[in-house]
Amino acid sequence: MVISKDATITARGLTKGFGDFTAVDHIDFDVYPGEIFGFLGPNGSGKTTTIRMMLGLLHPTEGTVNVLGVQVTDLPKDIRSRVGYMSQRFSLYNDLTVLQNLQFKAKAYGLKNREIEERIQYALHMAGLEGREHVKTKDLAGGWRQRLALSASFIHRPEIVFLDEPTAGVDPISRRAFWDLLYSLVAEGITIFVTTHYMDEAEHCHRLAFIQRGRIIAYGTPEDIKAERMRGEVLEMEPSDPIKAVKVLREVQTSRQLPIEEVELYGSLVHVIAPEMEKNKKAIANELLQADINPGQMSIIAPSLEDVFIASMQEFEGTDH
Amino acid sequence: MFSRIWSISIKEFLHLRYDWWLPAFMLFGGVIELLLIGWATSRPITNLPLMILDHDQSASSREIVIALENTGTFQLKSQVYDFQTIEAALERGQINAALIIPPNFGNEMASANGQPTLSVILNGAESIPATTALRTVEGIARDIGEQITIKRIGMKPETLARFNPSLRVWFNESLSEALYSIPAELGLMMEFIILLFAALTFSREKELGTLESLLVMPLTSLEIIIGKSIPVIIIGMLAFGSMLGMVHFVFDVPVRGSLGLLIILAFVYILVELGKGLVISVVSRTQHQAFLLVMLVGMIDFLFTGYAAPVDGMPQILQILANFIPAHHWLEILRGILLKGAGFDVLWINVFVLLILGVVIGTFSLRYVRRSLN
Amino acid sequence: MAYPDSEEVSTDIPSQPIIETHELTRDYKKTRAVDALDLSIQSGELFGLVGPDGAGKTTTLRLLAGLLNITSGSAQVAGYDLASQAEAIKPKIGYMAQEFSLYNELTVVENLGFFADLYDVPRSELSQRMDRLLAFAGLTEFQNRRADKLSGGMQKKLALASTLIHEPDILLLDEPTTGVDPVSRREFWNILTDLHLDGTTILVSTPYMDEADRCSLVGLLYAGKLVTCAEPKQIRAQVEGDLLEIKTDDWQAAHSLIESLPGVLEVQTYGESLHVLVDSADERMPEIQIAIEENGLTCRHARQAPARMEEAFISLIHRMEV
Amino acid sequence: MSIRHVLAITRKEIYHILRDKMTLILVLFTPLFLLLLMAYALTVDLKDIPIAVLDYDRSQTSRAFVHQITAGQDLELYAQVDSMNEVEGLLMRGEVKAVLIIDPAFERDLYALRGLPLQIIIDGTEPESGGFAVDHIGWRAEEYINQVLTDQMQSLGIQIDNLQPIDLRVRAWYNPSLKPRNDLIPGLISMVLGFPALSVALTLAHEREHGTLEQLMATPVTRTELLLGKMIPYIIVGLINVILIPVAAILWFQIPFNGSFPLFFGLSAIFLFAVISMGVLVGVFMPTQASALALSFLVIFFPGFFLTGIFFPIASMPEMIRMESLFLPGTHYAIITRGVFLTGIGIDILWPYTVMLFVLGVSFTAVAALFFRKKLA
Repeated sequence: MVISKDATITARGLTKGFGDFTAVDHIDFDVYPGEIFGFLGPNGSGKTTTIRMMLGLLHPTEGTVNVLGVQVTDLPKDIRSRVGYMSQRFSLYNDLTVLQNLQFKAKAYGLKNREIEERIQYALHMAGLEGREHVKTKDLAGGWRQRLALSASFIHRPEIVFLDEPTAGVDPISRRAFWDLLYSLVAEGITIFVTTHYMDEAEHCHRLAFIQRGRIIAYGTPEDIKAERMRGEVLEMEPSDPIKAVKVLREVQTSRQLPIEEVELYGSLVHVIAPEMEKNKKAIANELLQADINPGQMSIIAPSLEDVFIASMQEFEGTDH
Repeated sequence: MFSRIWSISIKEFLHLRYDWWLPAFMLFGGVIELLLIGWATSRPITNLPLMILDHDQSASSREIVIALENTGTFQLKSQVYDFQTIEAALERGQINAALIIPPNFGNEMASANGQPTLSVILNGAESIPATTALRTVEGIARDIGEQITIKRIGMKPETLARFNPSLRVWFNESLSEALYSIPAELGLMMEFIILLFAALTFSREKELGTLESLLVMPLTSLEIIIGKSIPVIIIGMLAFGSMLGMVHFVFDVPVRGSLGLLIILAFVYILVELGKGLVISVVSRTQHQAFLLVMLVGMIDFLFTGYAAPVDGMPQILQILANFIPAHHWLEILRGILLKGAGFDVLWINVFVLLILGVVIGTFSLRYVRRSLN
Repeated sequence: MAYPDSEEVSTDIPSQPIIETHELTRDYKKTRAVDALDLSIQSGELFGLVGPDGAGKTTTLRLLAGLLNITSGSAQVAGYDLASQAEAIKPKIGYMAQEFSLYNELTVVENLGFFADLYDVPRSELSQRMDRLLAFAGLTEFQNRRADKLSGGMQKKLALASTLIHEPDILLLDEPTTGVDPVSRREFWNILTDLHLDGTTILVSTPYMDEADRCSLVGLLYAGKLVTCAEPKQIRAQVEGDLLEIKTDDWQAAHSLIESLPGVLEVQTYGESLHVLVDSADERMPEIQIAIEENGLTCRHARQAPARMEEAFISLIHRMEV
Repeated sequence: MSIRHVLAITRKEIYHILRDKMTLILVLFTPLFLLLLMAYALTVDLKDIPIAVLDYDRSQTSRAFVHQITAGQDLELYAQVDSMNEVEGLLMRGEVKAVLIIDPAFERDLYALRGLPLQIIIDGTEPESGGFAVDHIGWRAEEYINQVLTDQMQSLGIQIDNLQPIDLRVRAWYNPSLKPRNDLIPGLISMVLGFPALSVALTLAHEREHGTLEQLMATPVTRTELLLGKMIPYIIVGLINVILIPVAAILWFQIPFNGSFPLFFGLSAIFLFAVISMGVLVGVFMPTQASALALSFLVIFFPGFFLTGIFFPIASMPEMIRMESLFLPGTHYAIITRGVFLTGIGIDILWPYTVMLFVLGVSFTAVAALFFRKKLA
């Protein structure tokens, strides 16, 4: 079993079973320094279980995973001080203030006194909470609590950080600010292993893995995955009645009048995936006109990761089981 | 290493500051509670309601009534004329005892070899006051009996007195209930406080989901355990100190032995109870379970402190079991030092057993806590 | 359940609004969470409440659900006065808290049954209504599974179903789809759209801008104040200039380059592409493509794209902060 | 007030208990388990109490006297010592509970009818064992004097059968042998049944800590319905124990049961209502489970154990505390349990205590409902 020497994380045949249910089913992947590695999948597909195994919180039933060159059965102390973790469930102390939470984390990770002050300021700035350090965490709005937990996981200058849905519930502006920051950190050589449901964020990842029911179904850079999984092209349009348009085109899809692979609503826009879009474009437009829906501006665009994600999820016998 | 441990302790203190009800209750509440209970229960049993049916109405029968009144044990109910009143009062639990003086009691007392009889009916529904009432009436009967003997056989009173063995009580001269029951109540309070705080350490974090991020930190479980234990130890010592001070000044429970030794042994005892509390907090999944276990363990230990009944009176198996209960040995030490002024030379067995129990519980709890934390 | 036709939605003269607030204010520990909010929502509206974190979305919903005392101002919900008749309002609304936690040890059916009892759903209709809801939320197969054994998406759908069991006139949902994967989110919103078309009034706060796009009316909250309140199309129209979508091989370098070009109003990153707001698309697009080539970057794709809610939200907020 | 709401909450609460093995066992069986343990631990039949003897006389009579005293199984001769510091050591280490010191002139004075020069030292820190030893030595001494002196007394023409001429006839109603266990156990039932009150206080704080309370507040359920819904499961748990405990007490420990069981069951239900509403009152005010436990520990559990007259008669308590114990449901219930178990009295006598319990329960619940705001802040 070859462990790539310079990879920060190497998983080989990693498996975790709970009774008769296999949460993670023989997955292999590598994560390299200075890389944002995305781990995407529907709820309950084994994302959090995988992260817990990499942190030594759960012992794999089969296979191995190495973090920072150490086989993870029980992460030794010195390795843990080089690892940051933000769990899906809010795990700071609600009854403590922002500052107290950060001070505790800084000290617990063994930072020296002069470093602590500097890193706390850094974390406050990163979370945008300067001036509100003395507010109790439970009084912060959902998005702010998320940003505090985020900055807290970076406070001890970790070499590798595991982020489990870091920006869930965070408003678009702060999400973007956060990813800009992740990029500057990665530039300094930090490795980031992140799970997210925001597919636009997934585009920022250097490499990705799609996991479905415990198995990796796609692995590589966003471009590779799009090229490999996406056969058709994406037609984007802004119909007068988007909801009805989706219904109409789905009926067309099921009745196989046109080789439509996927119809999905994107806010007020509709994405249709089909092969040779140039040829089928007009036919799709006519279908809508017949149902007196004006297709509006139509343009053929490169598939976004969200299109790819949804297509591959549907492909693997539907959603959520 | 130490700074990391201390950071956890500070966090635990902060939690206490925000949930200030908890430390406030446990420390101040604890001391006040002990004061209240000590004040209520560690006093001689007095003014038990008593009814007297005096058929004789003679000088000697009145003499007995006055004697009973002077003991202070009884609070005489109004004059009673028939047995039915007594019967009804007993049924309603309004009286603890009733004395019936037969009609010719006076003459029997006077005649040379008369056989004066008295009959006492006790309310067995409350055995403790009933036994006390019985003892008091027996005392009065014996005193009056002695006067008769003196008259009848012309024996000088002082020689008769010399037929009763003279009694001396060591370590608790006035046989005050306070010196006996308060140490046990103090021990109980202390144990509950420590067990509660120790049980809280991990069960709360487990339930609120913050334990996971703690385990990921570069802390060995030993560091986490010590970090979380320091506040509990401090609170335990504070509780012990304040309660000891209170009982000493309010109930003047003496400290006849060496205070320093007592404090050191209190520290050892706290560590032992802390070990038990840690195991409870890790075994239980929710705080609800942890607290029910605290109550259970606390009550079991309390039975072996000899408060409700002396351990020697218990069935054999329980007496053997008592040796495995730290609280039992702690009470022996506490009473030994406070009341007997016992030193290490006397108490070394208890200390030795306490240390062994401490080591056993300590290693078990450490290993168990560490195993279940990872 | 057949999808009703969209024409039926009545657009007749606006009757008495089902939710109306006058200078609704709520203070919370030295900060003014909701500041003199004037809101008017017609019956059957799918009203999206958006805004940066801490703008007062949760507080507004809690106020309308009668969970918080009003500091000042007034509000009418379903014809009742919020301050004095909060309890009378409750049977009319279905409220889903941000951290809506089901009872883990109860199964799906038991959770639904519990809320059905609390909302006095008549027993005769209960089983029929429950089956419809389970099918509606795609949970029929899992009805006897414990709540803590469901995946995140399914838990949210069960939570929604629990608020629908008494067929309330009004739904107050606080970030119902946070932490749910894109596929389940779409299913969730298909359910909301059907309810909306059925005439249920829905007030939902969301951090996902694509969800705001699916609302009939969107209100933008900023620091407790209602900044704008209009249909998604009108809000998107508020974005000045045209939107260009540009893909390059190094979006960070391209980002700082394009920002400095003339006629560029705003540059936002979206995935690996850049969304550039310019005064006029025809004039600026070629200029930008040339600038990219000249600076050694390759422009893989450039087109004029329809402005989406996300861009509108970001530029509106930037305007507030500048 | 809709029964359906109350039952919905009750059903949820029961699932919470049933579906978690450990909680179920702890909530359901702790009262019974504790009672069994206490019943054994409180069987006070002292025997073989170790005593030491210091015999200065060393006469034939004194040796016989010591032999007679330690003959039965009440007292056990632990050590024969010959100096006071040995005595001190034994007492200090608690190896003996009493020391008998025989005066050098023991034999001489006895036969010269000048007295029985004896001295007893007891360990004041264990008055019960000490007192037990004193009584037994006293009785043995009396028997010994009668044996030795009876014929000598005759010769002096003194008609004396014993030194205690007064014949004290003692009868203990309802508990003939005055065994403490017979009345302690019924008394302890009131303390042990206080446990469910603790759980109620915790479950309210649990809902608050886990955010499920916000969800309930948004429903039309009223405060009283929520509180009652929470109380009922634990009253049921209590009632299960109300059935199990007497069965154990009667069958296992042969505690006399002279009253009527249905009456006992009914009155116990009212008591549970009162003590559990106390738990609710605590649960309403306390923000977290830990503080809820702390307060219920101080207000319900501890007073329930010490101040309700189980171990210590209320009549002997100071006035202020006697007032306070009136507010404790345990006080009234202890009287009821003892009344029903031992005295076998009926409702005609017990009705004042029942009314008191009901009043306490209603007022506690009312205050709890009043202060349980259906608002988050």
